[in-house]
Parts: sequence; structure tokens; C-alpha cells
Amino acid sequence: MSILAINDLKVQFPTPEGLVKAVNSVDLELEEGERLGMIGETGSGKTVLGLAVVRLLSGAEVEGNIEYRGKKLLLLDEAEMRKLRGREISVIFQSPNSLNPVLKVGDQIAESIRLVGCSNRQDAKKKAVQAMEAVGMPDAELWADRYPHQFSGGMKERAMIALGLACDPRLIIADEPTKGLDANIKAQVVELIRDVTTDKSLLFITHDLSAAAQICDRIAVMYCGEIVEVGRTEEIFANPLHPYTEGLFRSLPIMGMKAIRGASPSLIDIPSGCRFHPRCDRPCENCAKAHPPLVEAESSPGHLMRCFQHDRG
Amino acid sequence: MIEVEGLTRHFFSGRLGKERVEAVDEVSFNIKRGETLGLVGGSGCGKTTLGRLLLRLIEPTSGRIIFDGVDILHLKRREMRRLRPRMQMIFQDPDTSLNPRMASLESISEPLKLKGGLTRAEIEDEVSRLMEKVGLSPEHLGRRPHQLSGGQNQRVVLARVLASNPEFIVADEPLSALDVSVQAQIFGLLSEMKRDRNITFLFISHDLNIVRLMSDRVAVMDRGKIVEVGPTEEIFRHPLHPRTRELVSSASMDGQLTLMLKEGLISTVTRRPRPRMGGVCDDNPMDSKSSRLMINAGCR
Amino acid sequence: MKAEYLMRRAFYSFLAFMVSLTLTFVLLHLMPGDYLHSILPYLAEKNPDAARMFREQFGLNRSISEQYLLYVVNVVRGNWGYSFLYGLPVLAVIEEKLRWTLVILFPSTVLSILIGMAVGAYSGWRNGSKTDLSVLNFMIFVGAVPSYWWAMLLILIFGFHLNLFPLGGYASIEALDVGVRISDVLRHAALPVTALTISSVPGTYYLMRNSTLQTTGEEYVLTARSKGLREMEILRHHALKNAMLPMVTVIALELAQMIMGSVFVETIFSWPGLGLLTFEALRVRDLPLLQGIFLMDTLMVIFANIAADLSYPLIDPRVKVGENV
Amino acid sequence: MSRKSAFSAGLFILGAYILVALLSSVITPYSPTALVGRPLDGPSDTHLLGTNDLGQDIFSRLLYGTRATLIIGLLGALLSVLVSTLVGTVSAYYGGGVDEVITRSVDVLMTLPSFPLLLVLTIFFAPSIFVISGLMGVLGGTQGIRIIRSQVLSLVEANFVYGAKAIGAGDLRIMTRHILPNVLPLATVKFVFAAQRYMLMGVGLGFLGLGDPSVVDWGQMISRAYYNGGFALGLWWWLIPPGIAVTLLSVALALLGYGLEEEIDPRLKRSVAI
Repeated sequence: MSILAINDLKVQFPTPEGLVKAVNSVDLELEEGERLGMIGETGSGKTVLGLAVVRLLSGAEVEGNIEYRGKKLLLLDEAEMRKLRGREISVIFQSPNSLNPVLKVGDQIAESIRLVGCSNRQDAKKKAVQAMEAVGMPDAELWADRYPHQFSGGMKERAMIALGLACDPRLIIADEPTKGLDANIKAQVVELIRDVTTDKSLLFITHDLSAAAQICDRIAVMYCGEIVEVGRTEEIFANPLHPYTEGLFRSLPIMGMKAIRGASPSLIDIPSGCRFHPRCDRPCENCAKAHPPLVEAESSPGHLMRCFQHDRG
Repeated sequence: MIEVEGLTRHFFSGRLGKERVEAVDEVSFNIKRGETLGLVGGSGCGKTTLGRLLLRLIEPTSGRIIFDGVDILHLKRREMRRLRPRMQMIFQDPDTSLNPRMASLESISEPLKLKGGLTRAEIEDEVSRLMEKVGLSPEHLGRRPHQLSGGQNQRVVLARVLASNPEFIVADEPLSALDVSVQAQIFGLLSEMKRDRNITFLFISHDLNIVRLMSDRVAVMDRGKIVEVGPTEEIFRHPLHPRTRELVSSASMDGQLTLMLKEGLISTVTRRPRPRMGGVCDDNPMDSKSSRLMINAGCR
Repeated sequence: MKAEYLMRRAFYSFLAFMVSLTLTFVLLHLMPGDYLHSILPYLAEKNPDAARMFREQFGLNRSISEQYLLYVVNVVRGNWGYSFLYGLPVLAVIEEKLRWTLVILFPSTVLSILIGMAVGAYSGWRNGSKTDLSVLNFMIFVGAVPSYWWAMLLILIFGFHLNLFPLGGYASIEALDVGVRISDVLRHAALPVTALTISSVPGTYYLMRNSTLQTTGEEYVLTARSKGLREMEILRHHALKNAMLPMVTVIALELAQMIMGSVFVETIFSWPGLGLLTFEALRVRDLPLLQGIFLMDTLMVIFANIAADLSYPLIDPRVKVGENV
Repeated sequence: MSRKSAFSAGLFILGAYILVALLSSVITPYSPTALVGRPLDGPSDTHLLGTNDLGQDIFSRLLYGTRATLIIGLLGALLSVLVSTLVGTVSAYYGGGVDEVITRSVDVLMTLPSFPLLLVLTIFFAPSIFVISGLMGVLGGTQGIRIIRSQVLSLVEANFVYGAKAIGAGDLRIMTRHILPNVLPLATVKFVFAAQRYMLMGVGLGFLGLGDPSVVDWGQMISRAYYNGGFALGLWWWLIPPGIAVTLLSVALALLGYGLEEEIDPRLKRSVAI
């Protein structure tokens, strides 16, 4: 059974410069216990998509359907939604400023725990310390009484993860948790996320392909507000079908950094037809006219992409 | 081209400066003309400070910097200013590298105006030539930094830097604030500059995989000191200092994994028996060695 | 750290006090037509003893540097000179008036901080909403009206037309017979306190609104929302404490502003505090008194600053005592 | 009222005041100091706002009063912004000993209560509108140094300033082309708020009897009306018009200032755009 089903989701932001179409008709399903990597660059709409699920976007127009275990999230009232946040669906943000600088880290985690119904202050604090121990923080008791500015970057991210896991949620949305960390710290954080989410569902939002590969069962690639390709991790890596995904791989340092030409289009003024066609190195005449649907590739079942070229053969 | 001896800069941790203390301690190295030296290290190791010191954008506490035979620390203000265009800098965050109140045209033409002796038309010609070179179109001329994307701003920075016709460039994490695909584009421009103009680079980065592509030699920095220098491949194959080993192993982990996945050598790294809490588990999840073993096992 | 900081703070406060001392000394001695000498005859007429003491204390026949030293010693010892208007020691006059000033200054400071912060926090949290914008516009208007005009309007409406409150002074005429009663004083203080509060609430409000507004964009607020906290809980537990940080230093500055407001408000309400005293001293150009008041104001601001600095680390764990100086 | 229209309204009112100040000698029917009627006359065709206790035309005095108030406000604000911007910029840009001395002095001077100091100094120098605006400018400018300095300090550390240094730009060019344009918006906001504050203070000084005796100003008018019976006798045309005039000008400057502040601080602006 799928834990999360997104149907025809549209998110738009009205701004003085025009309507920013951040997410355009996204369909996505996440199985119970599955870990999905959402790959995209700045302005691809991946973070907006993640926050739309927990309804934490302000100033946005959200349309479509988001179903969490049969509950239509967009139809819930605010109080019901609030009950889901933290205890059923939690979010792990990129850390530097995501912890409140004037509150002790342990208290911030305990606050979450108390919301679930643990009314005793001491018990909540004890559980918070346990949560910090669970993410591999040595001397958790000591660190629980310290403030975020005393933590290093990696420690803060661990604390954020502890916070996200404190109420034992079923679904975790992690928004770029590895951004800006040094390589060796990043490796530790990636491993930690992989280990603590073994029995959970995870939506892992990132721009980092290798981090996603280490954690996720499936990967979805977003470009310009829509999903252009989704499939099993090894499929996406070994056999990328969409030219954007291919280009992304080629841009990696390890693959020699060969660039995709052109720049990501603005989300106000989205290109017609296939959104990638102005930058594609093998466009056909149809690409500029029609918008390709997200279809299953004939060669590999369960591997979906949005490109006419592969659609045909 | 560049020789550095015992370069030191201490920061007296001021009332507010506690977190930003990024000292440089007795650093010595040299870069030959046309060579690119990669400078790697974790955050806060002092690499940014070192970059700024080299161009004398901040004054060192002690040490010597010889640029093209000239001891630049003994130059007078005026002489230094005359020398400056020959050494340029590219910063990490393109959005703050340009004056927010100047349009691209102004930013790029400023070094040309300072050089003097050019007519307005000549300056405009040169600017449009530079714009084209870095892949910007004329429509970007009148835009200010906030009207451009990070990648476009970094291109404007490159055009502005090229306008000075430099021989030596300190590139301080020029790619790390950019998206993967934009990184590749800017990287292309940088290697073009290196190839076509024989520009000497100090390429500062925390990403060893990029440094490997860009540099002839690599210097590893840790807590204000350079702990290892050597030819790039040498450093990657036989890292000697523990800090270097740490950096190299986490970088190649990343790269190897991607490569193996791409070549279909391993099916997946994530699908492994999932021990529930309290269950018996052979490998300790907190041990970083386990994942490496696992990948190797998957290889066969 | 703490000791070192306190030393430094004390040193700066001392320096500030010395600067104002020196200023008053210089002004006294540079006053055209030798101010000190010119007032002596008046003083002699009113109070010959005082005149003699005055001459001795200020050492008017000695060299200027000796006079300066003497002046400093005198001030530190509490001899702030003689008021020309009252014929009494300046410090004694000020001491009495200071009490009355505090009677209205203290409640209005507390009130304006409480009101300004509460309304500002709400307004900033709901920024962009109808309530916020109308409160903002209202406060901009209230703040733009000068304090003396508020004072007059209050008298005009509540004193003159509605006859709810006395027109001025600190006690009714019956006080001559029955003594000063607290309830009577409170009735007299009501309008001045209101006037002072009204004119200083908007400043606090505006700063608190901006400060709160900026926290709404912070990532930790998003984190708090993702935990499932209620909006008001987020405001109370997460945003408020952060929003208060910049307010602490502001409050000290506010007191300096209030001193200015009190000059007008006390004058208009004939409230017998330092403000009215300032006005009287100004009218007859009683320089020693004026300078005494100035010294007293300096002391008040210095203490407010020390209080602010000491309380800052209490709410911001990132700052140890003294690091924000 | 939307913020934008509030801003325009402020600008319009300020413009009207400036016009009145410039043209007051043309549009006023009487000399503001001449005794042109019976004392304490009510409003009539000949005296739009009646006469005061000396028989001077209140309407004429009101219009003339605009001059003194605007001069004090604008001149004082201009001076103070000049002082704080110049000193703050130089101090932050060069740093080192000069900066240390300046910041320490400002630290000390900030603890002096500026209004009582202004009163004492005004008496000392004998009140005149130019002396008063000069004093306000210097005192207020000292207080503003810290704000400008911290802004410049962050600019000096900005990459683009390092970049400008690297292409060989001199200190003067960096300060005028790269730093000042980025400080200017803040300085403009400070100017408008300072103008409002000083204008109110100027009128206040007049009310306290410290106004320039050689000019007509609203503070003196209010004080005269308040103490010489306008208040007790309920002669509204004597007391109210100068009060309204001050308040309206102050509101206009406030609207202008808050509007500008939102313009330069995107965080404040965003809140209003929705």
C-alpha cells in the first residue's frame, strides 16, 4: 500500500513579476517503507513539492491531491494537519539555521516529544537525550543542555535528524540535509540517514546524486517543476533515459564535467512543448510543439520518463 | 610565478570575530607559470584567508610573497595598485561578488576604465567581446546582479576578471555555490581560460573530484598549515598525511560509488537485510567501514 | 570575562560621566560675561552664606585647572553648585524633583514597553494581514504627533471638556488642609502618564514589529511548524525570544527619549518633576541647575545602559556578558 | 490606505509645505509681526484665523512659521546625515586606530542624553535657527555614526569590494563608487526620520522658550496661545492651527520615512506586498 500518493499537484506563487509555477502536475507514489530520492537543481521545484506535502508553504496556491495513508491532506483543516506533522510526517531541514538559536537543543527535541502526549517534562527530556543518542551523538546528556551555536555543522545536522525522528514518524521528508557539509561529514550524515530510516518511508530531497544513490531505492528527477524521469536507483544510474538526467550525470566531476548547454528556464516563463527542448542536444521537431507525457519505458518496467525520443523506441 | 614563504596571518579573536577565525600559519609553496595548484581542505581551515593574502587583499602578519620576481608585500600603495590587475580573484558566492547597484556593463567595464587610454567605443566593443566569450548575450548588459541567476553572475565575474587580462587568478570555491549543471559550464569556461590564455591558477575547493580535474598539483590545508603538497595523481593514489587520506577517501567513495552504479557493477547499495530495532545485526550501523565493505562485496 | 567586562563598562560609564562633567564646566566658564561672577551678586543678596560657600567651593580666584579639579571633586562629593532660581544646593533641588519624575516616568516606561512589545509582536507575526496594516498605520500616526501636542489634547479633552481629570499639578488644593493623599496624586498623574505612554509606545511597537516580522522568515520557525506546534505556541516559545534580542538595547535608548518627552509633558501638566524644573531653569537661564539636571540625566542613561548590557546575555545564550559591547 | 499611496501622500504634503515656505511672503495678507487688528479677534474675512493677544494676524504667522520649522528640520537632518555618513564610512573603511578612536568616542557620546545637552548648548550659544540646526546636526550625526559604520563594515567585507580592490581601484573610487551607493538608501531613510525628529524638536524648543526670537515659529505660537489665555478662554483658532500644522508635517515625514524604509528593506516590503 502506498503511504503517500500525489496526484496532479500544482503549486504556484503569485509575485509582482508574474505567476511562478513551481510545481506543475506532479504525480508520485511512495510505497510504505520505500525511500525515494528527489533530485533537482535550484528552481526545479523539489523543495516546494516536499513542503507542499506537509502544507508548510506560505503564500502559495496549491491544487491537486495529496493522499497520506488514505487521508486527503489538502482537505484537512489546520488542526488535523498539525496533528500529523511531527508525529506522522516529519521534516528534516538543512541545518545551519533550522534550530532555534536561543533554546537548548535538548529542549527543542523534548518540545516535539511533549506534543505527542508525553506531558512530564523530565520524561520528555530523557527521551530527547535518547533520541540524540540514537543518532550517534556521544555524551548526549551533556549536549542536550547546550545551544545550537556550540554545535559543529555535522552535529547540528545530527540534532536535526534526532528531532525529525523523535516522535517515531512513518514518513520523513528530508530537505537537502547534506548541503554545505564537508565531504567526510557528509558521508557520515548520509550513512546516518540511511541507517535511521531503514524501517521508515523517506522522501529525500537533494541535488546530490551520490547521496541519493546511497540512501534511496528509487530516484525521481525534477526539471522545471515537473518529474522528467523516475525509476529504481540502479536503473537511473546505469540507464538514464531522459537527456536531462544524462546531462546531469555528465556534469558530475567524476564523469568529466561536460556541460549541458543553456540555462534553466524561469518558472514564470516556461518553454512550450518539452521543457527541456531548448537545451537538449538531440531535439526532434515534435519536442518544441507537444508536451511529452510521463510514460513507462518499454525496455525497463517501472522506469518512467518524459521524452518523445524514448517513447517511440 | 608565485612564491610564498612563511606566510602567516593571525586573527586576534575580537569580540565578534570568534567564529570567523581562519588563521594562516607559516605557509610556504610556489606555483609555476601556467600551472594550476589545487588547494583543498575542510571548512575553516584557512584556505579563503590564504587566497586573499596572496593578492594582498588583506595584510599578512609576516611572510613573503614573490609574484613574478617582485616582493609584493614591500610595494608601495601606488605600485601595488598598478600590479593588481595582473592578479585577480573569483569568489565562491557569485551573488555577492558584484556590486548590487551596478549593471553588468558597468561591472565589466570598470577594469577597462581603470586601465585608461581606451575610448568609450573601444570599451563597449571589448565588453561585448568578453560577454560573448563567457556565454552571455547582450540582453544581460543592463541587468543588475539580483536580476541574474547565480550562474550568470559568475559569468559576469569571469568577464570582469578577464577584462583585467590577468596572469594569475585565485579561484576561491568558484563552483561550490552553483548547481551541478552550472558547475560544469563554469568549469568549462575556467579550463578554457587556463588553456587559451595560459593563466596560472590557485584553485581553492573542498571538492577533491573537481580539484582533480582542474589541477596539476594539489596542496592540502588543515588548521592553517599546508600539510601535504604533490602532483595531483600522486596525492590521490598515495595520500600520506592522515588528513589527506581522510579527504581523498571520502571523495573517492563518492565518485567510485557513482561510477560503479553507472557501469552497473553493483546492483544497489541500499537493498540489504533490514534489521529491526533489537534484532541481530552483524554490521554496526555507525561504523563507516561497513559500507565500504558492502560496496566491495557487491562488486563481484 | 565577566570581571573584565564589568571593569570596561564601568570605565566607559565613568568616561561618559567625565565628559558631561567637563562639558558643563567648560560651558560654565566660557559663558559670555563670566557667568559665575555675574550671578554672585544675586546669590549674595538672596543667601549670603551660600554665596560665600560658592566662592570657596569653586575657587573663583584660582587658576582654571585648579578650578576644574575642584569642580570635579565637588561634583563627586555631591556639591553640584547652587541654583540661582531656588537659592538652594542643586543636588537637593534635583533630588526632590527626581522623585516626582519617577512617579510618572516609571509607570509609563513599563506600560509603553509592555504595550509596544505585545502589540508589536502580534502585528509582526500577522504581518501583511488587515489587522497588522491598520495597527501599523495607526501607530505611525500616533507616533508622528508630538508629545506636547498629545499632552495638550489630553488636557483639552479629559480635563477641560469632560472634566474627568485635573488640569495639572500633583495634588488638589485641599492637600493644604488634609495633606497629600496617594489617590489624589494618582488622579493627577493619570494624564501625564498617559501622554508619556502614548508618545513612546509607537517607537517600541515599530521596532518590535520589525523584529518579530524578521523571525517569521527564519528557518527555525519553519522547523517549529513542522513539529506540529500551534501558531501562538511558535510565537511564544520560538519567535518572541529571538525578537526580543534587539529590543533590549533599544529600551535603554528609549529612556533617553522619555526624558525628552517628560520635559514637555511635565511642563504642560505642571507636574513638579525634573522636566518642569528644566523648563523653569531654562526660562530664567539658571545654568548651574540646568547642568545639574544634565548630569542627572546622564547618570540615568548610564544606568539604563548597564542594565541593558547585563540583561542581554540572559536572553541570548550566544552572548556572554559583555560580548555585545 | 496602501503603503504606496501613503508614501505619495507624504511626498505631496511635504511638497505643499515647501511651497508655502517659499511663497509665504507672497501669499500672506499681513506681515507676521505687524499689529494689524484688535487683539483676540475671531476668524473673519480680514483675518482668516483671527488675531492673537497682540493683534497679530494668526494666519500670516502660521504660514511664515513653516520656514523656521522646515529649515531646522531639513538643515539639521542634512547635517547629521552628512556627519554620520562621512565619519562612519571613513572609520569603517580604514579601520585600525582611527576607527578604534571614533567608535570608542561614539560609545561614550551615545550615553549622553542628547536632548538635555541640546537645551544646555542652545542656551549657551544663544538660540538662532541656524545654531539650533547645527547643534542638532552634530549631536544627531554622532549618534548615527554607529549605524552607518556597521553597514559599511559589512560592505567592506563583501566580495565585490575585494574584487574592486583586486582590479586596482583606489580607496576613493571604492568608497564613492562601491560603498556609498550601497549606503545611500539607508542614509536617505535616516535623513527623513531625522528631519521629522528635528522639526518636532525645533517646535518643541520654541515652546520651551528657546526658539529663535527673530523668527516666527509654531512652537512660540503654541506656547503663547497656551500661556496667554488661548487655552483657558477656548480660543481654538489661536491654539489649534499651529498644532495641526506641526502634526500634519510630522505625519507626512513619517509616511515618507516608513515608505522608504520598506522600499530598501525587502523583508519589510514582502510583508506588505501580500
